[in-house]
Amino acid sequence: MIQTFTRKRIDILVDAPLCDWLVEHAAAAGIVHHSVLPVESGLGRTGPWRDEGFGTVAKRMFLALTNEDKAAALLERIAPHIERYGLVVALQDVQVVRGERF
Amino acid sequence: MIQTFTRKRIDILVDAPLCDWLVEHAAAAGIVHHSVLPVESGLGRTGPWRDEGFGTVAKRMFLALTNEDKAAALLERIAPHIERYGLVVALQDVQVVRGERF
Amino acid sequence: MIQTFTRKRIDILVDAPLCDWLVEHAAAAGIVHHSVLPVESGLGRTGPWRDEGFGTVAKRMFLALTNEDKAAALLERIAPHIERYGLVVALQDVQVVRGERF
Amino acid sequence: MAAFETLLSPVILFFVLGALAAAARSDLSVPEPLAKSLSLYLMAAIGLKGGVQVAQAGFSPQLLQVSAAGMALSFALPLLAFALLRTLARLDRLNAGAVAAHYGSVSIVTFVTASDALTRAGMAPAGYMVAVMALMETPAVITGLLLARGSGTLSGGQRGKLLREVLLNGSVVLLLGSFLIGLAIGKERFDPIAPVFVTGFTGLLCLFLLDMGLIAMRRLRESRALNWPMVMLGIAIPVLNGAVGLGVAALLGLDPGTGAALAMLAASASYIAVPAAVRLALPDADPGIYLSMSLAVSFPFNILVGIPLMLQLAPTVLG
Amino acid sequence: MAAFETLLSPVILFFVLGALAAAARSDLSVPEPLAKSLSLYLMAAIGLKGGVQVAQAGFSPQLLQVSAAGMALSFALPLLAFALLRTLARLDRLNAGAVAAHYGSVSIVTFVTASDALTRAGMAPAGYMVAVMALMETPAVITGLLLARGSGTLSGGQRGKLLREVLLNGSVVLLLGSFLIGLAIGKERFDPIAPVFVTGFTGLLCLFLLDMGLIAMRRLRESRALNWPMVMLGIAIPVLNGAVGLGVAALLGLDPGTGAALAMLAASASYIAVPAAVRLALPDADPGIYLSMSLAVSFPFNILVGIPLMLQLAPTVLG
Amino acid sequence: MAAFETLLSPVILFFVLGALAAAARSDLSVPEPLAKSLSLYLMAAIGLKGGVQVAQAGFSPQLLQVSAAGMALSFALPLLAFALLRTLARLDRLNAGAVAAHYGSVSIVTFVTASDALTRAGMAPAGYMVAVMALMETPAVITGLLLARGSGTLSGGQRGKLLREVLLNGSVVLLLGSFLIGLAIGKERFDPIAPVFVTGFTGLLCLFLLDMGLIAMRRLRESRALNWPMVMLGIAIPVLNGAVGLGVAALLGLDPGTGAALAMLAASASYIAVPAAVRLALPDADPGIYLSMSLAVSFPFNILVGIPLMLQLAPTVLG
Ligand SMILES: Nc1ncnc2c1ncn2[C@@H]1O[C@H](COP(=O)(O)O)[C@@H](O)[C@H]1O
Ligand SMILES: Nc1ncnc2c1ncn2[C@@H]1O[C@H](COP(=O)(O)O)[C@@H](O)[C@H]1O
Ligand SMILES: Nc1ncnc2c1ncn2[C@@H]1O[C@H](COP(=O)(O)O)[C@@H](O)[C@H]1O
Ligand code: NA
Ligand code: NA
Ligand code: NA
Repeated sequence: MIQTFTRKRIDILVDAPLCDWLVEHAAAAGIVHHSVLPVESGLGRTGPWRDEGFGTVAKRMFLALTNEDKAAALLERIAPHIERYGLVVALQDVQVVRGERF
Repeated sequence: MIQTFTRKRIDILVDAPLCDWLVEHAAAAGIVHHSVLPVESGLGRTGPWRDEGFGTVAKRMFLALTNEDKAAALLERIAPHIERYGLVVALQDVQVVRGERF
Repeated sequence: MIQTFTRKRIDILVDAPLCDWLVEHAAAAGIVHHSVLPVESGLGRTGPWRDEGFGTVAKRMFLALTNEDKAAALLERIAPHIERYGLVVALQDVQVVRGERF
Repeated sequence: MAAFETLLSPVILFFVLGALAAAARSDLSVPEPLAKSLSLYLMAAIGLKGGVQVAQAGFSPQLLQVSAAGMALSFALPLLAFALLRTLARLDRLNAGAVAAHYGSVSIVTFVTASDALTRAGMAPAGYMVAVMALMETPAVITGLLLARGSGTLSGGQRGKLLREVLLNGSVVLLLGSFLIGLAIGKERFDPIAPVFVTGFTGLLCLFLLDMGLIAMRRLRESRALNWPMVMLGIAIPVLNGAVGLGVAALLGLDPGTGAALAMLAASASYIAVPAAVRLALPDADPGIYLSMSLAVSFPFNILVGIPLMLQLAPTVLG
Repeated sequence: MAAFETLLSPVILFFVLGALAAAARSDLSVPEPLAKSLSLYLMAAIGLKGGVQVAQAGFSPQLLQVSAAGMALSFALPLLAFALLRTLARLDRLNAGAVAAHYGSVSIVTFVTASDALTRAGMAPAGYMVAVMALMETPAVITGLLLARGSGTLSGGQRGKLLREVLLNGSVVLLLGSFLIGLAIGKERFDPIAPVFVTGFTGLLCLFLLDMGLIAMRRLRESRALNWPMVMLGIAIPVLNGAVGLGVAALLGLDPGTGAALAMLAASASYIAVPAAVRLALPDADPGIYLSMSLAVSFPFNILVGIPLMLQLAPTVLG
Repeated sequence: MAAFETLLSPVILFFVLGALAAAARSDLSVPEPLAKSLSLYLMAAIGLKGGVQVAQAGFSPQLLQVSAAGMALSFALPLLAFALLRTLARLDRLNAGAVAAHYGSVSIVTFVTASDALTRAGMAPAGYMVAVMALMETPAVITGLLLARGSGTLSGGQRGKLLREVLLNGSVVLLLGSFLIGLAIGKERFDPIAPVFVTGFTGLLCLFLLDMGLIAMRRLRESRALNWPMVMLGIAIPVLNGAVGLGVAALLGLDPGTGAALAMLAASASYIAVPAAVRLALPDADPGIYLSMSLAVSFPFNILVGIPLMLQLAPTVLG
């Protein structure tokens, strides 16, 4: 079987207007590559929301595959803001091909 | 490094008209917070589908981070319906920050 | 608790025009069922992109739950193309219900 | 010939173009938000036009008669469909009830296309038919459900939810709401918005039917649920329902245009509002069956054969 | 009566329809890309029309006066709102500043609806008011931020980013850009595009306000952040700001239409551009508060009460 | 002066507005579904108009001649581009072939903008040019592929898939389909849909070009693949191809409007249909190169310089 490497998958749910802010922090933590997925609706402590164009702050799912150190660095950087910015952060082990890329 | 907690990530692919039904079951299992992502197309035993506005039952991805007990409770609740409602359920371990939230 | 089975979750970020190509390879590896999620934007070695309708090659997230053998078979098949086609591949363990389906 | 005339209208030709493109596996496609936007637009437009027409023509007792007849048809027609589906297509109770709900309800696009064709043929239906259509959308769901599950199987909570889904369904609200707005504003205040809702109507309908052609044909090609008896019934039920509708129109003494519109409502099958309601209320029924029958068989049949036929029949039967 | 007239316009009735549908929990909804597309369209249309009007009427020194007054209002009005929010609603500094920014800025849809009503009442505002609106969009954000955080707390990089966000905000660019295009092309070259940007305007505005009714009412229903003092201030601040705006208009000797437009700009609160800027600049402030107040309280109040009132007052005060 | 006239048209000014907004890093953006919807609309509209014009003017033998010439150009022009890209930009075989395919094919928006400008200058191109454009879209892909990979390297399955992609490409199907519909319905049946497809055309084109300005400039700013030789060739190839096109038009004795349209088709480079086909057929080629050259360099050049130039040249060369 083809060789795989264990890396980290980091999913962060973030308000769309704060997405650039997160991307900058990720880059500062060494995570330059990422993808952003749309999110349609949700329910949290601040109530329900739905991406209707206006009247809500829409959300995005930031997704990056990276190595353990960089993931930890990103977490460290955003930790003070998680609560107040309403971030939802999930970290997982993941197998990738071409481990040197991440 | 910042402290993380092991929790469950539960992804459920569900028909859009049944999404509210799922949300209610999740809430009944103690999972009040969730996000819903759009899905564009897919292929299953019932053939291919594509979200074209009409003529198919569109699908959504329900996503919740929660603890093991609540995840088990939700699975227990929806188990009898998985087959007939065409649900696709995936459960994973995940590291979260601020474990008390989940 | 309801019985679950360990399977593989495979996420592949792929250029939209190559999505059919990937689906065919997946089918050839025995993975006939899958879902495709939209992706909005991203940043990689080839620079930033954004799904604006024109002027970029949009991307999709191919997602399949399957067993270890089929996942390995798919990886084997696409391995020679990962670099040049700009694929991003992530493999994870996942718990599913009704293991015989995957 | 009026029938051939209809087929040469740009609206129909765009439907055919979409169907051919899908049949040839072209990658032509209409963005989903455009399709949804066009359908909102069409509903607002026909609601407004109907309301303005009633505001001009004044209320007629016929409005109430036809509304009652329409709702009765919507309640009753699923029974006929159910019987045929059970016996001829050998569908189980559940799926037969689910399909029957679709045939009792109506297809807004079929109505709009029929109205367009009738108007061009000099038989414009009465303005209030829009309200009748809105009233016919949902009673069939109730009958279909009772047929599928037997009465009394719904919990109170489910019943409430279903009733809300049925009464406050987006298309019912938009159709009736726009109708009432048209009624309230009348012709003069309608004029400033008429360029969008009247002048642009047929052109935008072309784009919508292009999409419907694509979607209907893709559904037909990809459907794994259809078999020949279902395809046959997908043609037979609209013919029967249309005949019943025409009979009711004759009994009510409707003019050819209004009667033909009522008959086409009876003949048409829902493929937008009802599938969503049925997926929720009867999640165990197979969407592959009801969607394919109504969208991939009956809808094209009504557009390409039903409407031209009705244009021929109505003046004779109701003239 | 002009006020009642306004409420019977289709534009307002579609807003009411949307609000009622959402209140009844109908599943009616407008696809998000349609809502965004309509808002782009409205901005391009009013920008162009304003520019063409100024090209026809010629520059007047008033344009500069009113622009300066508009910007001064945008800078100053948050101070009033801030004081009221701190004292009466007992909001903390941060949230009071965030909310105040919204009330100093403007709502494009309120302006458009007011212009439409004023024009129909024979009091069309001057074309340059579009440019004034664009200029009023963002100064309030600066004041609101300074109120929320005190001066000197922004790093250089943040300040640059905020300034870019504020000056190059999409709606400012599109409004001013379309205004300049209208100015450059003049009436004659505008004619070929007038069917889209003028003839279609009111009809498309109906669809947009249908959506705004849905969104505003859903926000109101789902809001967990609102309390009574906030709701009261969501009405009081527009009234006060509108009065200040009317006073300034009187001081400048504006005609009733132009003055009413300036006053409605003062009365209106942003719920599109400013929330995005504030979420970025003050991420610790609660979006639930500022979105609910401006969108779910002040916006409907302005549409349903503010504009009809202004139609009555303006001719008296400025006549 | 006709050239300056062109630049002052609202269509071009909206393109410039978009480009400036993107250059200044404004967050202005057009929702992706609107962009796709507008492009469908433009294709249906020009197809219909072309077909109706041919239905009125009758078939001319010229139609066949120009179609043959157009397809020959599409097949042949990639050879010229390939040679230049290999020698001057030192691109490898693969990428040179990929880029060459784009320059042999056509840009629908460039054609539409050129037709609009030609029509306003009193030199409306023949209606059949829409069909010619559709025929020119895809032959270049075949040449480009053969250049990139050498013949015989395609498996049978790949060849079939490519041919389908090329012949049944959505834009080809919609353009030719609408053309045939226009031909079939003729002027009279076109009238009811003309408000959408003719009256609204230029206004909607403005919105589309606003988006194209944004996208082209963002691509230019963010491109990491472009270097100076590529930028130069992005200007030189359109100039050369346009000259070849003009020569062919002169040989065929075309009128200035039709000839200028053919030349602009030759000069234009695809950035919608061909990139998708090439990504599939030549996945190893770098999309950064071909997208940036055609969209960020040649497209703006053709819009801002090529079309005004052609308006000057065509009457002289073909007059
Ligand atoms: N446990 C969770 N799982 C998935 N999504 C969540 C979870 N908690 C919050 N979210 C998402 O984050 C958004 C904001 O959460 P909150 O800040 O708690 O209002 C919610 O609306 C959801 O979309
Ligand atoms: N193994 C799988 N992995 C990912 N998605 C799946 C899988 N199986 C089914 N799906 C999704 O679920 C939908 C319905 O599946 P089915 O009920 O089998 O037709 C499919 O169209 C896919 O979108
Ligand atoms: N490490 C990563 N994590 C998440 N997405 C990635 C990663 N690397 C690349 N991508 C995505 O893949 C796209 C193409 O990557 P590349 O081929 O490196 O330009 C990027 O624009 C991202 O959307
Ligand atoms: Na029916
Ligand atoms: Na204000
Ligand atoms: Na070309």
